[in-house]
Amino acid sequence: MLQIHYFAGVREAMGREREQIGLPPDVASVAELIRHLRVRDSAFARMFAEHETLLVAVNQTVAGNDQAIGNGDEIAFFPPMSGG
Amino acid sequence: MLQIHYFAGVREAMGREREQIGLPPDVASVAELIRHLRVRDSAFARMFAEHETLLVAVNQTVAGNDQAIGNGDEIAFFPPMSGG
Amino acid sequence: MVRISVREEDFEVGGEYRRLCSDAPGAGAVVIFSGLVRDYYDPGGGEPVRELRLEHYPGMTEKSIGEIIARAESRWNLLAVRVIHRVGALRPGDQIVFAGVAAHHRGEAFAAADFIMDYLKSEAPFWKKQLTESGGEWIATRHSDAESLGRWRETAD
Amino acid sequence: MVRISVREEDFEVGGEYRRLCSDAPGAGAVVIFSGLVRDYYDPGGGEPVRELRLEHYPGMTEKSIGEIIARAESRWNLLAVRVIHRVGALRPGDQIVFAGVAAHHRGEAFAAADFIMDYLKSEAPFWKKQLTESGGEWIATRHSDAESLGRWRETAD
Repeated sequence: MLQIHYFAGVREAMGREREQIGLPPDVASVAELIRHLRVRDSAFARMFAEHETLLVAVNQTVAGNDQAIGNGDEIAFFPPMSGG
Repeated sequence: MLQIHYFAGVREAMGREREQIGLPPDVASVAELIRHLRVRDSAFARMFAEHETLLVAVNQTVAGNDQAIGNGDEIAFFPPMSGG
Repeated sequence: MVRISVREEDFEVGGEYRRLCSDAPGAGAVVIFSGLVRDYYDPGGGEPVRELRLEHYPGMTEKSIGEIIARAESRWNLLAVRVIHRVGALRPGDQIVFAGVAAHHRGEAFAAADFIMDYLKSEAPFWKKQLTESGGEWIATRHSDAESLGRWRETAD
Repeated sequence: MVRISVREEDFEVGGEYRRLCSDAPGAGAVVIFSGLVRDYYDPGGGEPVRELRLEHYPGMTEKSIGEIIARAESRWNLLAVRVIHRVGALRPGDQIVFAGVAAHHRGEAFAAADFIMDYLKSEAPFWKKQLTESGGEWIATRHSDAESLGRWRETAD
């Protein structure tokens, strides 16, 4: 299982805040999860095309494309932060 | 006339807060006033020897040795500031 | 002593200052930053802001603020730190973020408060959406914020 | 709006903050520095301070603080500035100096408050004498204060 969260403009583009998916057999890294979601889901593909800078967090820490992911992880997609 | 003020350690070494003196005929600059006071007054000479960094203000602005002074000016002697 | 809050509720600067002082006996310097919602933001085309909506990533938010403060504590000798970041719906003039640092000396307190605010703006998962007459728009990180971060990297992290 | 006070009376950070905000409608950032009397000072040989006596040069004090603030205003776009410096007899933990700056943006407010404090310590005519068990001693400018000033000179005055 993967918990996937979407925030801010990414949440709006996806039309949802979060979802749970079974860990796909061909997914062991952030890059592979992104590839999987772009193929599976036209909303994700469109959102990905629109967001020049898409950030990813794995278990609440910002991660690069090579970051390994596994069963039970919490993944989040969001645009650059703009706090303060 | 010159109004002369002393502050902090300089005030303590002089034993007074302020004094008024007639403008001496040989005094037209800060350096000349210091020379005059060192000769006139052993307290000033001792204070001057003890204070490696003595600051001078003419009319409430810190001034160098060359600064011209004249009748009616307010002169102050003090050590480096230590506010805040 | 480090205290972090992420909440809808407003803060009171005087009370937060007094708590920083009592958390840090012997402190010689307290620096406080308070951020207020502005009338307009960069991408809005000069249109006045009616409302600002602050979204965050619960859980990660507190964690990332804690990490930023820990990094500041490893660079400077700090006696107490307080960060409050509001979320939800805010209006121009409302208080949005508070960062307070108590330290022995002035230089440490200024540098740490400045550092914490710089990283808070770019590493803590908050997003601002401004609502104007003509709609809503997400506010991007300002170019000057990215530049500001560069100051700390030059001096080694 | 610039407000300067040199006085024996204490200050209340919360009230001063609220006044800065009302002096500066549209501000996005307020930075406040509050200085407190420490337990010991550099030349005191580690002996605890019983009392700090603040002497100043009435007339020149307000003038020099005004000049420091004017210099800050020529470098940064500031909306409101407040400086309070206490004089007379103070004890460890007492508030001694307040500097507050309101500006549109964070960077301006931090830089200006830091700048004002640096110059206040070295150009405004205040002198501190610490009284300890073994007597009284005038506190000299710290070496780090002189170094701190160098930061502003490098970037042209």
